[in-house]
Amino acid sequence: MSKVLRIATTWLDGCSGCHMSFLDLDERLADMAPHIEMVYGPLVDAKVFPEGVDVTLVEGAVATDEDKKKIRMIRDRSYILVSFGDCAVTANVPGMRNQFKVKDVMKRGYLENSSQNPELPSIGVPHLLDRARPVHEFVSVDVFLPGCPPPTEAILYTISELLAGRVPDLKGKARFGA
Amino acid sequence: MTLTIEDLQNIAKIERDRQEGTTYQINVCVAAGCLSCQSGLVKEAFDTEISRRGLENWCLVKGVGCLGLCAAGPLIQVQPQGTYYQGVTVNDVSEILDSLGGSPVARLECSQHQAFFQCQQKIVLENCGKIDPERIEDYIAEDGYLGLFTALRQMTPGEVIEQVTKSGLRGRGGAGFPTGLKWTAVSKAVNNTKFIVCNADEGDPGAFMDRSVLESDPHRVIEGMAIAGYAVGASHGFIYVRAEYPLAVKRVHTAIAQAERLGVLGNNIFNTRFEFNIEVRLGAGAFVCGEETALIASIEGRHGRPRPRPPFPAEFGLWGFPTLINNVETFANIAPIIRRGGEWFAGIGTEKSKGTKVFALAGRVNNTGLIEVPMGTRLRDIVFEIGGGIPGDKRFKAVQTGGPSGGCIPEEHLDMPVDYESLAAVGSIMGSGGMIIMDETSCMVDVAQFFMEFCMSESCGKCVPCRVGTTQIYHLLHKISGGQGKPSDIETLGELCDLLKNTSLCGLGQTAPNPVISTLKYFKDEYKAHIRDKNCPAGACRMQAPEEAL
Amino acid sequence: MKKPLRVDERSLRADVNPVRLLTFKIDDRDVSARADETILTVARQNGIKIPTLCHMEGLSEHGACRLCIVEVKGMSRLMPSCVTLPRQDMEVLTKSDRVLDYRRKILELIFSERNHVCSVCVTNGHCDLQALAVEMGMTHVRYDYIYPTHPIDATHPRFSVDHNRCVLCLRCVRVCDEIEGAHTWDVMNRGISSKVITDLNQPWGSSETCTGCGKCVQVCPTGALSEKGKSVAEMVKRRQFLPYLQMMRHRE
Amino acid sequence: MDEQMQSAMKSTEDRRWRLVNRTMRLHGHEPHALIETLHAVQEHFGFLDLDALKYVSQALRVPLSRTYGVATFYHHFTLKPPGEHTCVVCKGTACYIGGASGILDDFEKTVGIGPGQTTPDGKISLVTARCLGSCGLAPAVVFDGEVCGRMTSEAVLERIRRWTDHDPDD
Amino acid sequence: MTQQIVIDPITRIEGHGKITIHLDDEGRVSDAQFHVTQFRGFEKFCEGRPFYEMPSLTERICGICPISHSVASAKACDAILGVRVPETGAKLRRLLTYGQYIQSHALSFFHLSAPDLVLGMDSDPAKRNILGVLEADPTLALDGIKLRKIGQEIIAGFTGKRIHPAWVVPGGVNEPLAEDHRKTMLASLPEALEITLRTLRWFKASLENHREEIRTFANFPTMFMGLVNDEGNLEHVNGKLRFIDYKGNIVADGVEAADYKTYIGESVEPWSFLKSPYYKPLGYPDGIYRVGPAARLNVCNGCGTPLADQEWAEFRSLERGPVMSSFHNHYARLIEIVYAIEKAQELLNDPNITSPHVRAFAQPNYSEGVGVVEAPRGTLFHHYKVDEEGLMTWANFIVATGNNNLAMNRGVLQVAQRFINGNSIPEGALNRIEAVIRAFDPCLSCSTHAIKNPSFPLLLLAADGTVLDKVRI
Repeated sequence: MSKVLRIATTWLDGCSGCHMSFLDLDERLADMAPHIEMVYGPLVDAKVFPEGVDVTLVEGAVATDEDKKKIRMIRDRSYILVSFGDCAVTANVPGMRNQFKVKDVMKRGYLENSSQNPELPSIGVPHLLDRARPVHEFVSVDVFLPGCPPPTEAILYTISELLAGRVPDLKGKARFGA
Repeated sequence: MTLTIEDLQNIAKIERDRQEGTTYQINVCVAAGCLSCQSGLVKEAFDTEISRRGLENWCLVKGVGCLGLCAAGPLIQVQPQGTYYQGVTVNDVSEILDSLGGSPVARLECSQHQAFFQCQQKIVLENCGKIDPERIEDYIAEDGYLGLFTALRQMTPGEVIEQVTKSGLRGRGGAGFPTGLKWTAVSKAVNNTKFIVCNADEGDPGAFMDRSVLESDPHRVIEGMAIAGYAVGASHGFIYVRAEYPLAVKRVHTAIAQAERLGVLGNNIFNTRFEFNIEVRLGAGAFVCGEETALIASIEGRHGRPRPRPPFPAEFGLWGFPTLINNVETFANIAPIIRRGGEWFAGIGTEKSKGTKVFALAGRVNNTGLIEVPMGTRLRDIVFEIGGGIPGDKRFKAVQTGGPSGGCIPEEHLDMPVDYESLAAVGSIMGSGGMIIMDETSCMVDVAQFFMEFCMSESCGKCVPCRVGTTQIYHLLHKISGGQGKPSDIETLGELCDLLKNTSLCGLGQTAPNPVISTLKYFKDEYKAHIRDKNCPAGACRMQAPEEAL
Repeated sequence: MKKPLRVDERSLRADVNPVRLLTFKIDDRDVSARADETILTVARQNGIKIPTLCHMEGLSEHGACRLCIVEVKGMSRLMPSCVTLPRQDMEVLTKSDRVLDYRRKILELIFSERNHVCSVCVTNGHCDLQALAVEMGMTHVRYDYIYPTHPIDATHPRFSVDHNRCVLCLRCVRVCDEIEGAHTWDVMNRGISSKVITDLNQPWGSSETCTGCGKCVQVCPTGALSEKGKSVAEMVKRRQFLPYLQMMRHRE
Repeated sequence: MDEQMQSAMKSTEDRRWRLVNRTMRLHGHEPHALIETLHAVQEHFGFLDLDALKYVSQALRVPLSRTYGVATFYHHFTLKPPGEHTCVVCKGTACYIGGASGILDDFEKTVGIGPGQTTPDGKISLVTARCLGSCGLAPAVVFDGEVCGRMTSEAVLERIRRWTDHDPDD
Repeated sequence: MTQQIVIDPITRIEGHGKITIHLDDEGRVSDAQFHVTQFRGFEKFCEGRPFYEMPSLTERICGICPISHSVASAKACDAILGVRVPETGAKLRRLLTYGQYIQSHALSFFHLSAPDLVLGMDSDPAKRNILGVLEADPTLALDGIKLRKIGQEIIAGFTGKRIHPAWVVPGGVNEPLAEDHRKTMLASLPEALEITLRTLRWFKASLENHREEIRTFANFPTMFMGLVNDEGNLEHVNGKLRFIDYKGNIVADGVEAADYKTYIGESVEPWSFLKSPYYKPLGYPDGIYRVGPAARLNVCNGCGTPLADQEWAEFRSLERGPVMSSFHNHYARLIEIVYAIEKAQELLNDPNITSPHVRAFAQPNYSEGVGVVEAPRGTLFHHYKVDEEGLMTWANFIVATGNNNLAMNRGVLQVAQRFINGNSIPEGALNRIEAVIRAFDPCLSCSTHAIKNPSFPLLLLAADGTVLDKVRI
């Protein structure tokens, strides 16, 4: 553990549960603090995804054109990209809309289930892709950390391995759905 | 009633006399290809015109099986000169009759005549275009059922198998398994009940050899099956034929009825204790039923889903009984082998591939149709001599053999001999004999996609690699041909193909990737052009808008 | 034509002599077997793990999931151990890189075929498929998900079938035919459109042949067949009845 | 439907059922006659309806689900009544190379139905065939049983137009 | 010419959102919009699923308050079954909910807002996060981590899983509470209480430093909504809806969940995936109301536990009527943690809590059901319709954050008008604009029509889109 690991986390189409599982490191988070620098993420105030990030954990599926742009940018700026949780790895629950047409999904939300101004949001909001898809269908991914959410222990293992300069092998350490 | 050799010879003599009694004979092709070009009407017109002119004793009109050159239908052949006329219509009838005895009608004469008809050597198709498929007498006149007689009366079952083994004949259905070995296995199986199955479920898109044989010379297949029945100890046979071939089905039914009437099927055939019956079973549109175990399931009235082998049908086949399954063309070779001896047959072809092979020539070639050449004929000769080359000044690109299980062979291999081993060496297979010629306007990615779509929808769905793998490969090809592919897709394609080949349950899945593997091998640049440049070099694929490169 | 015998498919291997004993090698270990025992059986007898999905002790072999493939020295193609009988001196490898790699790819294909959302599945935590992914170290699916549209049939008063989670192992079809004797289940269509059905592809609840015994539900490896009213992760399958029924039927 | 009534009707009332029954009798009402029987039903009725499947199942002692499975496994069988006219486009290799997919595309664009579908008015069904074996005549199309070779989109659509235009008087 | 400022993403909130601020010719703030930019479509894709899967499925709406979703969902399912949840089952759902309140409020207060409160609104943005707090005030930061852990452990104590447990089911819960878990939980609560009371003291003492924020963080009159129990006291799991006006008068009370549509309408604004609910009798947008911690303390007659009641009384004495500034959500949050701990203690000491009767079984008996709970961020509605077989045919969700959408938009405007002036933007002003959102603690992932959090620069844009100023943080 010679150098400080520059870590970013982000989420696309997810529920933040994976991030919560990360926070479930509890006090171990404080122990880890001297060895890591959180350069970007929902818990810190950086507005720009920095260049040269050592490790980025991505939660959530790619569901919109903005997600797509973002994940490509993140891939370019990250040395190791971790698909963090089932939504990123398999599209999971966000992918459940894939059996329906985007149009019908939007219609239910904004036309059928509203009593005032039924219209489809269109200003300043991203464009939904036909299907919510796993991250690795868009960019190459180095580490897959499945789970809904991934168990805290698996997260700890992943980060410890990365701190030790190894690419973690999660085979058998995490499973879909749990 | 039992038939004797004298009866047989008598029938043959009467028939030969009938045919030789007339000065001229006009053979009109009434196989499916020409029939769809109204050859039936042409034959009627000849009949009408001849009876109007009262020439019945001078000129005989005969509906015959396939003359081979389907592209030029309706075809007729005038004997004894052997003149071929192409594209004959009802209006040409009088003119042709007028020309008899004089010089041929030049404008109708087959221009492809020379090479197409003369470069071939016919065993399986020897009677095609010669005999009336709906008359057993015609067949007998051409030494029909002589093979069966020889086998039953002059040979032991073991000797029959020995001849077949000696001939070096290999299964014509695709894989090329030595026929003699298969027969031996079934004959050795200990069981009082055994079955013979003729696989006429010709499912390869682009192949119509079996259909032509059944339409043009059905008795040859029946005879082959009966000989096989004698050799292995089976008394019941099934012909499993595609329902999509109604004419073939009809002619097979007719032939079976005639054979039964004459006593070459039934009990005590040729005064022996051998009995043999044949039933026709209709396929219902499932390519996978070409696979032996699936075919068996289908005859048993179930889904045509293959089961793991071993046990092989030779030990555990139809209803659990030892079963011999051969392809139409394989059975069609049997009678000549028995009549003329295995050594004669072994003298034709190459060291490991004996005899001849029938091919259905189609695609971008001038002479599409049915041909039969000795094993080992150069591919280039087939395409450019017999096939007459590529129409319209286009450049040859590839030839696809073996249907959906086969591969695409590029120009660099055109000089190879056509036999089982050589084809396998370049990544294709002999298959049942479909041969599709492609020119520069054919896109190889598109062709691979076409075959994969076929395999995907023909997959029975039993094993995972085939069911899902073909679908995934198809989706990848679809993406690539639509300009939506990514560079890593080529690698993924290769991996999936390898997976299917090595882990699928049956031959369909194991060979389904062949068109992709061979096009990837020889035409990788075309794939790359689709992916990198979003461009189809052959101009065949429609590129989608480049918005969503998923 | 002679009336064909009714053939029990389970006795397929009438062509081998069950009394004969032979020896061969699995993963470099010498093992002995009866000639009619499959490689899978022998491997398990010797404590060698081979993953399976369509295989189910007490039902006929289907040989379709291909997860139990093994490498046999001298053969290029891989063999499904559940239906392959050993031969004298055969050398079988159950864990070669090649075998493991193919198995994982096959498992990925299974995951890509339907809509397996483990996190919200009734069998989450008790699912054969999910467990296989862990066992085989499959952390993601490289192939594009197909996302077919499949409905749920909840017309049966006690059970429901969710085709989104079906892997077409046909355990339900086999248990219903071979053990219950009802043959309510079968498969319609073919290839990727294959789907398990009850009777004439009619709602399960309207099936005339279903006895409601629930054996199909219990043998189903995933959440495709489940008991109604079970919430996420609550469906635990009970399969002890199968060897028991087998035993009771074969007692003399 | 009451079973006895059903079988009574099927054995006597309709000549077509008598032909189907004959097929079954010919095979001794053995389960293995299923496919042959389904062929007979489809030949005489044009398609397989659920009542027929049920009847055949009972007569041959085949489980209902297997009958349905077999009927849907084989592409030759259809469970929907066909249109008045049927157009079969061959999608064999030779026909594909010869432009069959273009014909299908144009058909779908103009007539509005894809393979396996029937126009809403029940007039025209479009079907694809794997290979008609008429590879020499590629691309081949079958109009109500009549095989036509070397077809183009225009020629096919012209035939279809004749069906739609003429039919009110037929 | 008008100009626009876009803050994208809003950081330290739970989800994806951005803010657009419109400036007029003089550089004064004329309008502001709060965009929620994530959408997952739960309302549609639940269709066809068996309703008994819904509690665990809808849990995946949010990883922070999954329990609220599973309980709201289970209550809607209870209504479809038409059963009364066994007493212990109901108590266990309640206990689980309090566990979630402890962890979720702790997250909001310590992990997300403490950086502003401890380090200051204008402090160095690079340090303005939980790790920065850890350096500046390790005790407080560790307190937060510990408190959140205790809450999470209560959840895990039931289910073995802290996030997305599959434990709340239609008709109750799926397993009784084990005795050893009861003891462990009980043992952890005194420390939690100690932490909370310590933090509460600190917070009250520091209120002085935030006078400007209190004055401007959505400090305007609106209605408030929240659940109250039969006594009119604070309620999070059961109870009925109460609406009060800005003066504190009750305008509707005892409203059953099933009647929510009579009182609440939902409107769509084209700039956001988050819908804007409103009080129907007053129409849109006049029917603006607020929910959440402060709103709950505003609508109730008291808490019903000794320590929390004491704090409640002090809280309510801040103003004569309802407490208007949404800044005080932070305050209310701490009081609710006290309440949650007290209630949890009470429940855990209940001898009945380990009873095995935790679930009622039934077939679906009704085709429709509504479930409502108070999620940490406010009132949460699940409304389902099912077919005869119990497959979902339709769903509607009103999430806690949605209820506050109108107020958040107006709050943003209020803060922007106070702190932004002219063409240059002080970073601290922008942080305050985000902080007002943080005060609401929107759970944007919650939104079936939800918010996100990507990071891009804050731009001052001309109407034509040209960049006038760029704030790099």
